[in-house]
Amino acid sequence: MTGTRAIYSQLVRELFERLPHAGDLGPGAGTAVHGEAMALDRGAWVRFDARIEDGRVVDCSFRAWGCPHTLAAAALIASRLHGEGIGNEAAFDALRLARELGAPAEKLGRLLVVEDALSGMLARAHALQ
Amino acid sequence: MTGTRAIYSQLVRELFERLPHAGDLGPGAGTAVHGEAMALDRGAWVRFDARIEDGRVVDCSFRAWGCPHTLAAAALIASRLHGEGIGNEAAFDALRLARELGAPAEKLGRLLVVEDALSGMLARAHALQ
Amino acid sequence: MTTAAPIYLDHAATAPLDPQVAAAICECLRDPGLQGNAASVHAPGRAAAVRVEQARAQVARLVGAEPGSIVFTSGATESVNLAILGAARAAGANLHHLVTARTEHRAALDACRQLEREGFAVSWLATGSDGSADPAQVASALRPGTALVSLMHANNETGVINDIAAVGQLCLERGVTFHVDAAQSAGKLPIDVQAMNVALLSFCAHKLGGPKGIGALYVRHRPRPALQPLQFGGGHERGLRAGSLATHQIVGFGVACELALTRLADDAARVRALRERLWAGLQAAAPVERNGGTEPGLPGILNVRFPGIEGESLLLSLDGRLAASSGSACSSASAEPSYVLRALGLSDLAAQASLRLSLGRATTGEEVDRAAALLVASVNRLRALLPAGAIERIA
Amino acid sequence: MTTAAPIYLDHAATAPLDPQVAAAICECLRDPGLQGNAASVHAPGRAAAVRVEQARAQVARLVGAEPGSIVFTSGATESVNLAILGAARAAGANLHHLVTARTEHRAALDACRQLEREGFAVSWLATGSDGSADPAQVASALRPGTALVSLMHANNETGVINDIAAVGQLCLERGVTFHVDAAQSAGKLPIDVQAMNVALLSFCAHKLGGPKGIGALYVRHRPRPALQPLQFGGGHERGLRAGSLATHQIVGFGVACELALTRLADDAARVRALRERLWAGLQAAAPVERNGGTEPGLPGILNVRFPGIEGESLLLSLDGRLAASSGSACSSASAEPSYVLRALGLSDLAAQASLRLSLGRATTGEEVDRAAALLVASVNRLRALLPAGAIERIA
Ligand SMILES: Cc1ncc(COP(=O)(O)O)c(C=O)c1O
Ligand SMILES: Cc1ncc(COP(=O)(O)O)c(C=O)c1O
Repeated sequence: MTGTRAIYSQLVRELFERLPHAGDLGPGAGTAVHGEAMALDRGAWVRFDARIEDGRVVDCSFRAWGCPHTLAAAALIASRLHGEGIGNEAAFDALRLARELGAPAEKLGRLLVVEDALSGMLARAHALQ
Repeated sequence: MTGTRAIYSQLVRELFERLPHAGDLGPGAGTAVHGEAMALDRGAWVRFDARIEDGRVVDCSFRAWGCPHTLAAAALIASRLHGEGIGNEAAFDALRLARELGAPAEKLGRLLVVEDALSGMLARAHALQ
Repeated sequence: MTTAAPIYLDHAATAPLDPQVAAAICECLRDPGLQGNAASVHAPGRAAAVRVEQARAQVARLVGAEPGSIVFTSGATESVNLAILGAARAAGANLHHLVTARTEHRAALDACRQLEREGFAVSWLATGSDGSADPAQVASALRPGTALVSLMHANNETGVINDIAAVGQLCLERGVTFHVDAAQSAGKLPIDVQAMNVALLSFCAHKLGGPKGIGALYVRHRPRPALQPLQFGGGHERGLRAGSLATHQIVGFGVACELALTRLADDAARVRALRERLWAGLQAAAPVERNGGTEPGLPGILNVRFPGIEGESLLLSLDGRLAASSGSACSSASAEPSYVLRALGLSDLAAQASLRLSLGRATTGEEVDRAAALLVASVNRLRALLPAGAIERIA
Repeated sequence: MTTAAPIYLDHAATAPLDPQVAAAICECLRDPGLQGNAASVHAPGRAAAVRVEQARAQVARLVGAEPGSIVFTSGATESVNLAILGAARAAGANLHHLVTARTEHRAALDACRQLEREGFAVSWLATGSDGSADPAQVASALRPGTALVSLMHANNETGVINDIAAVGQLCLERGVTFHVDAAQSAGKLPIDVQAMNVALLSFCAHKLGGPKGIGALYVRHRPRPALQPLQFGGGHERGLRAGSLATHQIVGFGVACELALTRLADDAARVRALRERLWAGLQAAAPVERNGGTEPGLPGILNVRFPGIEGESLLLSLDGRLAASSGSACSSASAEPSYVLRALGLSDLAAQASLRLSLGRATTGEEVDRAAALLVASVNRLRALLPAGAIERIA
């Protein structure tokens, strides 16, 4: 087992410390959508929940099991989506996440799980339009 | 090269420090005899000189090239012979010297050179009787 | 930001230097009379050699050996390699078989793998679900061509103890050389190489309060196992280990062994009690499981499993406040799930949900209580954000 | 009885620890934040790793290397063995030949002899009467199957320097791995592994004011020579050298290298001048000869021969007052005449009449004058009791 020698970037450390938007959606208006992806063998399990109203993400939250990069990536996405218009969301693919978080290459597999959960939720959100 | 790890006995250190009877015989009465043995390959070269009067060793000295055990053995013998009656000399063979001086086994070859030089001198002394 | 020093519960990776040992090393480093090479015949060399030999006697006493049977090395890794590679390579032409267990330290595993590349056959024993190697299994693995049996005394991840005396008896009867990796147990458990019929025993200073970078291999006198050295170059250490001796390191090792022997029983009782207090405190983070059984085991090791928790995230949660290991620090270059926990029957996920907490002489009750509180809080925080069903799936 | 500390002129066996290095080591040993294992991910582990990497950069700079090409070992003996055994054993199936010289240190000689036992062929070059290996001879010893050329930079007994850059160029052209034993020269002579085209370079801390028990092997990045490790067990040091890193030892090594590099030119000039002052003082014991020529050579080594003198008796005469070596301290288990001096053409007797006086940074002019006076008195005393003709026969 043992941890990796990866030094976590400042951004990962900050996000991990606070983990904004972790847990469940608060009560509120709009239509709830979610997306979930799980790859236990790769070491990640992520679920996003959002509430959509008038084509905007009015609330967003995540739940996750995984390493600090996985949790930080999920928190980063949930924070960015909040208040965003559907169709305007930035492209949160695994490579971009890895770059932004300064994650080492061996974490890509897990960040793909984050990407998958997000794609699933966004697909449902788009379907609402 | 390098020295040996032998720890010198107290007796060897004392004899080596003073080297009693080293050098030449003083002026005096009696008949001069000597004995010399050299084995450069074994690391020793020893010469004893003595003056014999009325069957006694009235003076004795040595010259030597060799390790501390060799020099100490020669000095020990010269001291003991001094004043001794010919025929009464203790048996100074190499094994006895090694025991008395606490010399390690690998020094026996050199102590044999000391023994040889002594025997040579004593043979001449006996011949005088 | 946490500014207080973290609670150190990683003594199995390396123990902090005992202050008495630090004092002895620094005195030695600064003594103008001890700067010589212990191999030199002059006064400063002999003074260094005297200190080396005093320390050799202290080190030997810890394991019930004669001073002349101790060979100084750079650590347990070197000792283990010298024993395993050395004994195998020096063994007769028709002795091409070794017996070891799958839960050994990487030093032993990798040395045995190297021997496989050199043409040796290795019997890799599976341990029982309690984590220990069964002497009966060792017995049935022995062949006429067996050169060596190598087993650890206590496991570095779980603290599980092997029955060394039983295997020693067996090897004695069968005339097989027996090597024991005692890196974790030396100074923690009583060791008597004679009574245990051990031919070769490896240990090091830094696990028992001594300095890093110095270890020892006990090499029995009679019968003396043949060993091919790992490094050559002059007659140091009975021809088994060339290289100038590090006087200060050896002096520190000696003092550490002497302290460890004096305090062994007291330390063991104290540390064991603290470990149980920690375990009790962790119940507030239930579900929590103990890996590697309870007793007997090394007094200082508690390996626990928190279902639903990912190890790396737990470690980062604790970062700067609690220093522990999600495995053996010696293999932390890799992030693979522990093969030791896997051998106990744990899944990859369960292994990754595990944490090794290792206590030592310096550990206090107050630290243990704070550590438990920290762990409970971190586990609860991480569990609060799990997707539904994760605790059940990841255990 | 002499009570004053002896004059230490045995720096080539081991140099006294520089006080700044001692301070750095002791600070490190006592820092609660640096007690972790540098392989651990937690804060105390990372703090140790940071210090290790700082030191690696200091050590690398001394020889003009990148930090990532330095592998820490337990000393020069291990580095030399890792280079020679490691490169030969990892070489291709049809690379079974090595080139080295007869005047190498025992570490290199014995490693090469071990390889002969393993089936390698070794070309043992004779050195010229000046004691150095001739690059042209190296060139003609190379074969299509040559796996390695191993030569020392400066000889530990005579201080004679080999033309490393010339041999490096040769090995580059012929695509042969080149190892240099720089245990005596590191910190004393400028070294640039890149400019010298060296693939592997061994050195250690204790010859240059650092602690005993720590050394380094420079392993070139491109092309990277293949090496089989001596000890296995986890991924430390780029997989080349398993075992927990000794933080305090490495920190001390780093400081020592930094000091040595800063002071290299000044130290060399000062020490060289002191050595010539010593040589001038010894003329009062004429006949006295200098072994190994004059220049160029290591600044600190003066190997002298006193015809008619037996080495062991000379050493005991000086005992407690002057610490010097009648040869390499590293091989003092044996009392055989130096093979290095024999290779210079000296007889056994002449070799036994020789003494290595080695000076270092801590040596003072007053010490040198006292040492000369002591030596002259001792030589004269021993000569006074020689049998007639001995001075002529033993020279
Ligand atoms: C059981 C065991 N053997 C060997 C070692 C290797 O010790 P070192 O890294 O000090 O050489 C360790 C250290 O983790 C260990 O726990
Ligand atoms: C040229 C040379 N190589 C290698 C060594 C071995 O160094 P250590 O004993 O510190 O391992 C020495 C030490 O005497 C040396 O002088």
